[in-house]
Amino acid sequence: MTLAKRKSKLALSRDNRWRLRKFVADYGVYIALLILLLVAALLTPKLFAVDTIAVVMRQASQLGIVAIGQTLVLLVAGLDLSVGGIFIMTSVVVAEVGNGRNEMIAPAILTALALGALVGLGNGLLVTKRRVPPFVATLGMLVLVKGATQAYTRGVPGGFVPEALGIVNQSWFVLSVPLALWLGLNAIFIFVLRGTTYGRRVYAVGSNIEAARLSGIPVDAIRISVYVLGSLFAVASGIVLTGYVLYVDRFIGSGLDLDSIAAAVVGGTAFIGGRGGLLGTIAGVLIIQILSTMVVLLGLDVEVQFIIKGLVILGAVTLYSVASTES
Amino acid sequence: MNEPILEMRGISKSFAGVQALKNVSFRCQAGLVYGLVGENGAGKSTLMKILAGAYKADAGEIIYKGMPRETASTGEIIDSGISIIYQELALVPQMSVAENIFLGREPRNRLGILDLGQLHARSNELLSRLGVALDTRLSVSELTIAQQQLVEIAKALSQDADLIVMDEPSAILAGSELDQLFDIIAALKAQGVTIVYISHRLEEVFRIADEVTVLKDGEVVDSRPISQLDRPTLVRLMVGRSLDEIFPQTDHEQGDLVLSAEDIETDTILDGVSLRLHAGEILGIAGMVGSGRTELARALFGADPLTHGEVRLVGKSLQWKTPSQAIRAGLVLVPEDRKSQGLFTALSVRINITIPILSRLSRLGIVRRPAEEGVVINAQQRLSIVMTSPEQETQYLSGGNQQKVVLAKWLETEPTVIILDEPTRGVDVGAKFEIYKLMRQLNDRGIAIIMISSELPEIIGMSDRILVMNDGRVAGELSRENADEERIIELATLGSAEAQLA
Amino acid sequence: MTISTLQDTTLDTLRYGKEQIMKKLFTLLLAISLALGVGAVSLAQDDDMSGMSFEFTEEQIAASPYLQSVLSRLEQSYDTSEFAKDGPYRIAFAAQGTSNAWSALMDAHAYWYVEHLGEDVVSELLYGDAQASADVQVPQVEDLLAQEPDALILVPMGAAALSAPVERAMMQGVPVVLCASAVETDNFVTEVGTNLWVVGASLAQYVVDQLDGEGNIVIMTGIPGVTTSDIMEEGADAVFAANPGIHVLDKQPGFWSPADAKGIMETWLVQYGDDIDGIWSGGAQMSQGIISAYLDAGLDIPPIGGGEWQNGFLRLALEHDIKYLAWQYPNAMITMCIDAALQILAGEPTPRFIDFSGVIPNSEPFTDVEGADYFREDWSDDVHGPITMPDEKLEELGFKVMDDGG
Amino acid sequence: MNGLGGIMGGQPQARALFLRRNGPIIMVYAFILLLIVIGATQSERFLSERNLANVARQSAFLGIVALGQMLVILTAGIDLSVGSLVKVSILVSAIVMNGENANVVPAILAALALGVLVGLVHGFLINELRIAPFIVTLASLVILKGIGLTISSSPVGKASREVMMFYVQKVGPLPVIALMFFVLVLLTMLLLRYTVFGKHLVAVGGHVEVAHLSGVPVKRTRYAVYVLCSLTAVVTGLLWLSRMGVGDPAIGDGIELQTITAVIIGGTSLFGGRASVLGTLGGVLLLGITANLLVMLGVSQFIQGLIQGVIIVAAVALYKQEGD
Repeated sequence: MTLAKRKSKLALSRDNRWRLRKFVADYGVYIALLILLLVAALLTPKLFAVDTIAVVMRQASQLGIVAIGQTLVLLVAGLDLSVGGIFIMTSVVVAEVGNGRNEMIAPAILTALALGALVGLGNGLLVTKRRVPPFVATLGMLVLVKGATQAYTRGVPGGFVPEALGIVNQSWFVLSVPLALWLGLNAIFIFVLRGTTYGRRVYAVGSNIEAARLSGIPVDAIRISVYVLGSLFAVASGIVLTGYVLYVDRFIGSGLDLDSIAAAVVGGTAFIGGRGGLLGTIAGVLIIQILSTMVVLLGLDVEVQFIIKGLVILGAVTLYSVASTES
Repeated sequence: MNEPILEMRGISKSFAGVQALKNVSFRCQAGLVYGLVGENGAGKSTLMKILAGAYKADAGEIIYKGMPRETASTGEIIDSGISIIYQELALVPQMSVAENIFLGREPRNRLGILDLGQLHARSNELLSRLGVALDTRLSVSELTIAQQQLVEIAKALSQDADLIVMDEPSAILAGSELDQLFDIIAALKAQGVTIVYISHRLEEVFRIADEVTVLKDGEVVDSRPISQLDRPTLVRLMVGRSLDEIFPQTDHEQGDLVLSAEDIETDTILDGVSLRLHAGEILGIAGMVGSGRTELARALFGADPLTHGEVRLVGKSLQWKTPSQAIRAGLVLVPEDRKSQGLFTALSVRINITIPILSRLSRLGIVRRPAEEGVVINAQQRLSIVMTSPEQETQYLSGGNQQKVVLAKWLETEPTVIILDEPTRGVDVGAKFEIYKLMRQLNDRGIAIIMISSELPEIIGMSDRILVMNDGRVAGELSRENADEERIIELATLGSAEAQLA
Repeated sequence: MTISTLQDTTLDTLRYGKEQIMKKLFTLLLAISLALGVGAVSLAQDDDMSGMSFEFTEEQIAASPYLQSVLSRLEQSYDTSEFAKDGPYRIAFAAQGTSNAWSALMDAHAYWYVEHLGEDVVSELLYGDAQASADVQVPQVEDLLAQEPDALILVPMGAAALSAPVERAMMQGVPVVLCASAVETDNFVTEVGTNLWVVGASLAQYVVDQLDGEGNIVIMTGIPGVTTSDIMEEGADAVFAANPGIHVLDKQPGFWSPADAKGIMETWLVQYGDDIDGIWSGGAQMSQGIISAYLDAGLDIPPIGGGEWQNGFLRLALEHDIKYLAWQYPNAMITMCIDAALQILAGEPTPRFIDFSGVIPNSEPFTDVEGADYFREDWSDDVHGPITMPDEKLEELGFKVMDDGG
Repeated sequence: MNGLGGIMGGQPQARALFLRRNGPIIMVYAFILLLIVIGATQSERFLSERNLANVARQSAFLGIVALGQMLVILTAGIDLSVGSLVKVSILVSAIVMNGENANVVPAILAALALGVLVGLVHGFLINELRIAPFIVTLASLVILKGIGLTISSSPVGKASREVMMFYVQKVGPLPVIALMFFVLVLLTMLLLRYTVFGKHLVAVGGHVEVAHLSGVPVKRTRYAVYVLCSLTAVVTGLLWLSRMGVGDPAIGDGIELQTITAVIIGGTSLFGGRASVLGTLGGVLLLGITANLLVMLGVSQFIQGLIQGVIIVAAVALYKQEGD
């Protein structure tokens, strides 16, 4: 009798703990987003105009798409710093292959995706086969990709971005092409992560690589595939960005690499892998984007944005850290 | 009566809602050897970690040398004269032997600079007191496990401790090394040093202890002088039942040969191991840590590639190179270290259990949720896993339930052979008993089991046959009838050739 | 040699198609060797070279150290006899480097011009690629100086960061020609560029004129902290401050990036919408982003003070009939920098400030009225005019000349 | 030292172990040698005293921070904020100094105080709030950059004449700044080999749990190492001030990645517990000589980035890393 009673009591306290932890992990970032929106309602009501929402969502999509890939890579306890190089490479490829001709858009995109996959493969092989820490492997690839793009273009990307790529700037009220793409990719990959064997394996590899190996999961193949996916999402973001500016830009997407990590981390994806997911990242992306829009709406200096962004990252991880720390 | 050097009163401690220690009191007098015994998970190590300052007790007080001890850092506690030799070796692999021995208390010269001459001289002196010849400049990662254990002991000696806690030092020491250890303990005792000796090898306890304290399920069951105890009494105190009650017996017939390994070798320590396993049989594998037991399991499972020999799963007669091939062929491994190799602690029970059988539960790569939930409910009932929901993360389950989740995960693959590496480590007695029952049930269904264990009663109680490993080789095979602890230890420490000579 | 050697030569290459290039190359070489003196011929009929002329007030000069420096240096000459030596010369060129097309074209002009001058004039062009970063450029200048060049041409990536290296070069006896931007010290021989304060002010004046002195405007600056951007901003601020009818709604940096510029413009558009009557922009790439944001929003585009002769910008502006004033910052000014270095090494007195405006042909500001004359269908978007080297060099560099469109 | 050496195990694989441990260092120096041979044969000025002094001085700028970074990485940490901290310290010291020789000491003190403060904040967040060093210092990178630009987005302050002269001072043929760097290299070697603190760094990085149980003051060690790393950054900031004469916020971005690259190329493990001062010195020199040589040889600017990328990827890929 007493034993049973004690057991149920123990179970209850364990129960509360993991439920609290899970609540913070799953919804903490949404609470933060809600608070941010309340602050915005007081300071910048303009944020809630349909036009503003449309702009915020479209800009968020550019970050959001690459953040999907970054989240996947973080889930297997990785990191991808090479995305910045991929943006530039994509922009150059679209201009060089596309060369102003709309019928060349598809070949241009395919070329960019193929090259992106190659970069991802390089990242994955370095991390799995040579056991290079992801930070260093993807940093090396970043320098390499930038250098290769530079060598190929000899400093000057030739060609033109085909005008039809401007389709990504189309929108119907709030729904723009990038937003649709972002939401669509999120829907697909939320399902992939939750409902498919592949998704399970991604989490398993990130959560405990040795256990995953002993469970018969081809861990190297999973990790390589995730790096390839990460690069492909970077290409997708690069294409949206290129269509956005319709111009080859050497600095295209600068800052989005670190922002994508920040978005995932703020969204609750753990740096050590296996924990978090895309729902959190969506909120992380929105927080970062709304903050930068508010800075413009308030007419604040850009430097303030850096400080706020840093504090938001720290605040979010502190929350997760405190919530997950055992007694 | 003398003043006790140490008195721990009413110590309680819980982890994530699991009570590890309940109102435990423990006292020691100077210059005596105390045996602290109890099954795995009884709370011995937790108690000692509280003593070491590595954990903070939830309740209770510690009086050391007549003074109530306030919370202190591990360094201050070491300085106060308490040193602990941990069960999991507490050495920094990248540092040298000498640096490890004096880690945290490095000798310095007047300028505050590390005195390397002294560091090595004193280390050598300590090691020679242990009768060990070891280059103090070698880094610890280059030592064998037994050598590392000796370094640990040297480290404790270096601390000029008044109280030394040894947490299962004998688990990895063998023969002459063990005799040396007992000599050292005797010498220390003569110098007035108090020793707390944690072990579940009872003969050792009877050999050296003056007083024995028994912990069970986080509570002190009894504490009395060794002279008032005999073996059966002590066993009953530890486990609460007699051995016959713990290890369920069934009559089952040995079936056909299902698994055979011929002269297998890997890049690890394994050196030409052969074995045969029949349906419905439990083959126990005993041996010291580092004898190649775990490596054998990994080799059979395809986790480490074979460099020589072959493994055959009879009936399928195929060779595998990866765990996934082994799993598909019907052979699974429940690894030794649950947390680092078996469990996805951050993931839910549901995901943990279904990971190896996802392809069966999915169509076109999409998991069929109802089928999956069915599996989880089935597993929960079969193994009576205590959890609040299939979505609960496994890190919030108790050790026993975690182990059941790992077992459930592998049982769902419907294997013909299961390798269990230390299946009851860190599991409470109740869960242990359930695991034994489960093993018998599996046997009855014709499933063959290889069980690796450090716990000799478990090996002897459960196995139909016992292979004893030593230095990567099979040192001997014992049948159930002629197996006893002495015989196994002899084989495990001396190896077959020496054992025959002896 | 004087600083105005090559001016007449370039028109032809601009005006004629590539089929004529071989022939033109000869003409070109001939023209260069013959041409002396200033021949500022304009592509368009607009000969008004004073497009950027500007009347400053005393207060404005007093408030701007930059203006004081430029205005005084315009009248000074540097006695370069201490640097006189016989050629051929080894000239170090610390470039902005492989960062954008403007800079790549400047490098191309430099290599072409040195080749064109011949080995007996410049035996070696030592090159440093700063990747548009002061961090990279400071050590690079040291590397270049370690090779003991006869002169240093520097496109400074930071006015402050490069000041001390410039002083050290001068101390070492290496004359320094600053190209396209200034440093904080006065201890250099000469600067080739234009009065950026006036550029900023003229662009602002254009906006003011377009609005008849009344209206709301937004200001998009380049990169805060970069001299070119800061000085232009200073000029713009002075003009807008002098026109009380102009209300500045907001000012944000667009980092000379079309993407950043578009993002900010989108936010402005939802915030102010039709209230924006005019835009001041610190660069053509940002103007592209601004136009793009307007096009997406489907709003009418107000006059923009801040285009450049950049083919992509002109394409957009022509297509959408945008009113703008374009300023110019020709990468071909590097040829003047090399000329200046040669002049110094010849020991001839050298003006302390050399304005390319009116020296390099077609480098004057222009508006949408003349825009069509500058636009080149066969150039890719990235090309910044004017180009004074032959078209082949442009193609060699990888600027795809657009196909016929299939 | 003792006669017992190697009786029990360890010795047979000694050579293999030596190679495994020192392989990256040997490789880096072989690479440097190769570059020197190329430089000496292809450019008459590469081996000139002047250029060598130049390379040595430039190496100090990356090298000093790389030493701090290496110590942090040794404890299985990382410091991404050093670049931003260099930026802020340039601005702070330039403003305090304001061209006055009398203000040199206050300026140095202000910069050092800044370094200590930043290091303590890092230590606090990592120790007490248990946030991963990567995230802590990433946030700090962004925040410090913001603070730097808030202080001033355009050049401010001024170095005193003496401070500017410091940059060109020499002892014999060797620039003082290079000498300073080499002394720091030596001190770091001594620190790791002969001090208790050095051993504690290894212990914390090698096995933090063991270190804790052995009485190593883990938290204090972490505080100290992050403070040290921040101090190397502010010292580099002061050197930049001496180099430029003014506080320019344009400086500093990206230094963190260069230092990490140098440290990793030098064979230090990102997993902690193993570091090599000589290797880090090699990594710094390799990057420095490569940059110098690219300018010296007039290598086409278009392929410079590619060459650097290939060197980094090759260096990290050639040696299979431990851990996982």
